[in-house]
Amino acid sequence: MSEQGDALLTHVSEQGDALLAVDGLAKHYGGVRAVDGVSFEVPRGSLTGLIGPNGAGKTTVLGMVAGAIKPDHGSILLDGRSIAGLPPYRAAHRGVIRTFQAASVFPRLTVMENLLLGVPPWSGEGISASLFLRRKWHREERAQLMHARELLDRLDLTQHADSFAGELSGGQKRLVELGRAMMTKPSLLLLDEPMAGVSRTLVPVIEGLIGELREEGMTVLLVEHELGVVERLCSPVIVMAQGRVLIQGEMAECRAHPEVRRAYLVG
Amino acid sequence: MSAATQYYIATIVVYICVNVIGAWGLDLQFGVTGVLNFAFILFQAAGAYTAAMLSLGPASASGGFQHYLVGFKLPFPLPLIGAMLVGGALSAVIGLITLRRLRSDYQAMVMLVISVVATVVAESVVGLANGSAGLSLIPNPAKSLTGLTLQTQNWLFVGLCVALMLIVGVLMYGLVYSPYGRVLRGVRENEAAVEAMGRSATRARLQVFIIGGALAALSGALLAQFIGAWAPSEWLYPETFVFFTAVIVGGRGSISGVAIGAALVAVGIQQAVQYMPIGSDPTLLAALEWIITGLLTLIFLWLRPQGLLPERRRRYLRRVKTGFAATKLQESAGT
Amino acid sequence: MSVSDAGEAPVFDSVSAGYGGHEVVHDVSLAVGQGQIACIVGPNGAGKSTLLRAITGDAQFLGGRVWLGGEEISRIPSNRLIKRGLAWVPQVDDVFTTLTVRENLELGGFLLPRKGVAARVDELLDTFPLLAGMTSRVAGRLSGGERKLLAIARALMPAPSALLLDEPTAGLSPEMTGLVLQNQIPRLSASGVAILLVEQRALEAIAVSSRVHVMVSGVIRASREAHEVTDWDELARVFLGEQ
Amino acid sequence: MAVFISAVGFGVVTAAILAISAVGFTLQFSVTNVFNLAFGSVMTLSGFVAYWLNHAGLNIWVAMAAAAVSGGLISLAINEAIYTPFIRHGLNLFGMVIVTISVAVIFDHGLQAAVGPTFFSYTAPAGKAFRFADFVLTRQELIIVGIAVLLTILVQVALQYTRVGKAMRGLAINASLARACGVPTRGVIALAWFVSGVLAGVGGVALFLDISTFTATTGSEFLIVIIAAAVLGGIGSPRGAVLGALVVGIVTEVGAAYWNAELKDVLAFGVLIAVLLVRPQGLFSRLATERAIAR
Repeated sequence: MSEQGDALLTHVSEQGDALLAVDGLAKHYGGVRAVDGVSFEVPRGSLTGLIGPNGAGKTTVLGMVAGAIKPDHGSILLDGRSIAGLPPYRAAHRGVIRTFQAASVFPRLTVMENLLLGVPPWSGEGISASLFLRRKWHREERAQLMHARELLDRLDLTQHADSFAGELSGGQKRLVELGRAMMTKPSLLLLDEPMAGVSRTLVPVIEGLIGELREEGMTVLLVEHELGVVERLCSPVIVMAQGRVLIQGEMAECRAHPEVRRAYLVG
Repeated sequence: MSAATQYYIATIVVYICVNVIGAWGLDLQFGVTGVLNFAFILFQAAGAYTAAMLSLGPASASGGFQHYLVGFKLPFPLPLIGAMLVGGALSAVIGLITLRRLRSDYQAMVMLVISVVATVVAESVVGLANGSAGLSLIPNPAKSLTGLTLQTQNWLFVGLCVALMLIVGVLMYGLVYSPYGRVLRGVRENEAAVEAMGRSATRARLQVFIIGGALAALSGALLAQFIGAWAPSEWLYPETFVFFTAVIVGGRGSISGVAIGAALVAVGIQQAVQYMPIGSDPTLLAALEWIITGLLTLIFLWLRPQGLLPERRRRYLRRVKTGFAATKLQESAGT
Repeated sequence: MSVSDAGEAPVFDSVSAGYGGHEVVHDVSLAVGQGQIACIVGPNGAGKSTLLRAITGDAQFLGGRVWLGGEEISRIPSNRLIKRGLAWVPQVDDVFTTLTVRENLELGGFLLPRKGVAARVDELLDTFPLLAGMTSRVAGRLSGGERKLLAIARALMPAPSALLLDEPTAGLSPEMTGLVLQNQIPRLSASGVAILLVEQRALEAIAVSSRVHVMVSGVIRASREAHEVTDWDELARVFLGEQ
Repeated sequence: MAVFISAVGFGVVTAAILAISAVGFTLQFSVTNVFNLAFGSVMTLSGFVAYWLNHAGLNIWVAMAAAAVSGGLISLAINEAIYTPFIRHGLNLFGMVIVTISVAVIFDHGLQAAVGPTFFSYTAPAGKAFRFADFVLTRQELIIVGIAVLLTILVQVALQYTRVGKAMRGLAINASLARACGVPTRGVIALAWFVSGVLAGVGGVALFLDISTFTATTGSEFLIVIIAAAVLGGIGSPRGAVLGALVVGIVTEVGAAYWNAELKDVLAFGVLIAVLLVRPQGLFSRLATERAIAR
């Protein structure tokens, strides 16, 4: 790790409570500065909100943290270790798990299988292990199945366990996606507009679920445009506009802040 | 049974085994993982040539009537094993180039081109594998056993093919019905999500590319040993299409379905055409086989894209329901 | 609100719209007067763009009717809308990137009589002098603001009676936003085009509009004359999700 | 030097034939997004139409014109009867590739069943030989080059300057915006299929004249080289297809002159694969970078 990285590491450990520390993150597309020097921290065990008007660069930030987008500049430290530029699957190995803006399930896999793909890669996934250690992975899978079953009960999806995920409604797909992410027991969960495309009856269900995750101590970074939801769930809240961070604080503070009001009304 | 009938039946069984093994290789790539390999037949050819060169002995010993590279006279399982290794290695090279560097739409085109290039190279570089005349007198391992009748030797080879097909089948079940197989199907369904869940889609694609290539090579090796000859006309690029049809008709991702599809399409159509009352003009018969293959693909894609025996839905609910109670009991007893 | 009131201009009568059968916009009714600008403002994800996209066939039309010039235009194929006088500028993919500026305009005038195209292109280049100097430049190479002006000019080629603008200032610099919103759009409406403007930059949009509709969660929360909207705090509260 | 120049001369003829077909292939692909592997079959079928007319006593160039029309009609018919229904049926890009291969296989072998496996050739004298520096071209070859130049320029001019040509380019890059301009997309797509078929027809007859004997599968065998030229130029760009054809044509003939005539295709494909590894969007394409071909 570079000297700069070490310096940041000490900085972070002094603070002691930031799980994710993003510093000077930037991404340009052609001449457009989608993200233009963003720095913020996500405290361990917090449900941090990331909000801002359209085109503020929230999803791009999320993509960079998850490894789907390579940043042009800046550092991303998870627990003091750099994850910037890792491919998505390597970021996932470090415990950074994301959901997508459009619910992203495996349509021709059953709901249960969708959840099982959330289990961190285990021994049964090697070619030789899948052939020669069937007993071993069967045993492991049994335990995972129990865990998945509990989650399905919690998500009220048990009766759909053997349905193809592609057959479900938009909101149920969202629940499957969330359940899959929960199966991984992530150290940092990135949620990108988890209420988008969800019917009005399921919105409170998902809100409740995310609230429970916070109660259980999971660290979550939530991008959401329904600010009522953000107010009820998130603390702190980071406000972005035009590729930059405007302010970080409690929702009520952010809302009262004239710059935030301006950003929302002026764009 | 007359000797001719016996030979006929043996031939059919060998052809079925060979095509089923090959179709499984393609199914692992296309049906299970969603990799479109339009150069598939190339790997079958690689296996056939390798098996031939590893058993024919040095080219110089043949009195110069055929020219080819290397040339060993290895005993029984080694030519087959060598064929699979070469098929897998060639897949690794081509896979590394195409699967990693190119967008998926170009992958298909480049594979097609590679397949054609390979045929042209094999035809024109005579020193490689005897040019367009191809290799002949490829030894059949069963026929090297002395003191047996020709028919017994034939049946021995049939037994070998059936045994190998069964072994490959068991391995296919092992791979596909496992957490590994689930990852492969995940790559087919949603690459971004599979990566977000911590699995490398490129790695999975490359792996099935190599395994599929090795299976294609095995099928080619057996075929070459059975016929005793192998030439570029056996593996023109449209032949890949026959395997695609077998997989589509049988049922993408379904192991038993694809076996049935391979038997029906790769062997069944040919046999059916033989018995049609349209004379025995070999061109007409071959043309008819192709037409039926093409029509069958269109009909299945339209009416039954999931195939004759669709991929089985993996059901867990009942297992979990019963198992759940039992485990709970154990847990509470343990603590 | 009745159909006859609006004359030539578009009228939305309890329109519902969404994607994949899932309703995002519920029961929206509004009208745009001839030669006027109506704007729909509201926070992210309120369904503003979905409403426009339902008419242009990019989202699903799930209920209600849309009228233009006394004729119903809901559910007609999108390539016939321009024949009825309705033009639109999408938020993204708003120009033909590999075509030149002139070709973009010419294609915008696809339905004009052949002889009239060149003259109409010249007219629009007069209206948008910024574009006049770059007629042979490829549209994909324009800056964001130039590109948006081209998109608007392209939509105006067949002299439509109504124009739908979907967030025309998204991604533009403040100067270009000023040029588009305060300069060009009012001039267009003065020439008699009815404009329905969807904007996130609420303040600037309201400043140029005659009527304002505030949309939240897929429904129109309030409809006012623009000059009546003075309580910015109230608006900010709506945008920032306070109840 | 003399060898080189005469090889370039052959290369130009090959490039001319390739260019006609490659422009047709790439034009249709960029407008409709169907990777049509039955293009070679359209070439062959129209080539046979010309053959029958030619042997009925018609001049080969008149027969070529007839082949052009029939190529256009066959192409249009395949799209209307098979491809469009399959797309409406919800088949994706790769499913469509399999459909087009099926169609190619059915057509080629259907034709083969009808005409047999024999070789055919037109009755058309190669004509007087003309000498340019070190390369010699027959009258026939000159006419083919002329037709190729004429047709590719015609296509280019039509795309550049006519109303429908602009609509076609607009449709290829942004279909929804083209509809917003009032472009009747169905009609323009049908036209693209027709034009592509016309070029396939002319390209097929030119090819068969050049190689002098052909069978029921010659068009499909040659298709890979056409695809190589189109992909090399950057698929979706007619101008790129012409340049790609020139590169492929000249590289193959020069390679054949100096190296091994049998291996000339290998050389062309080698160039293609090398280019794709360095520049996956092709040499000259603007379009391919702007537009995701796969969905």
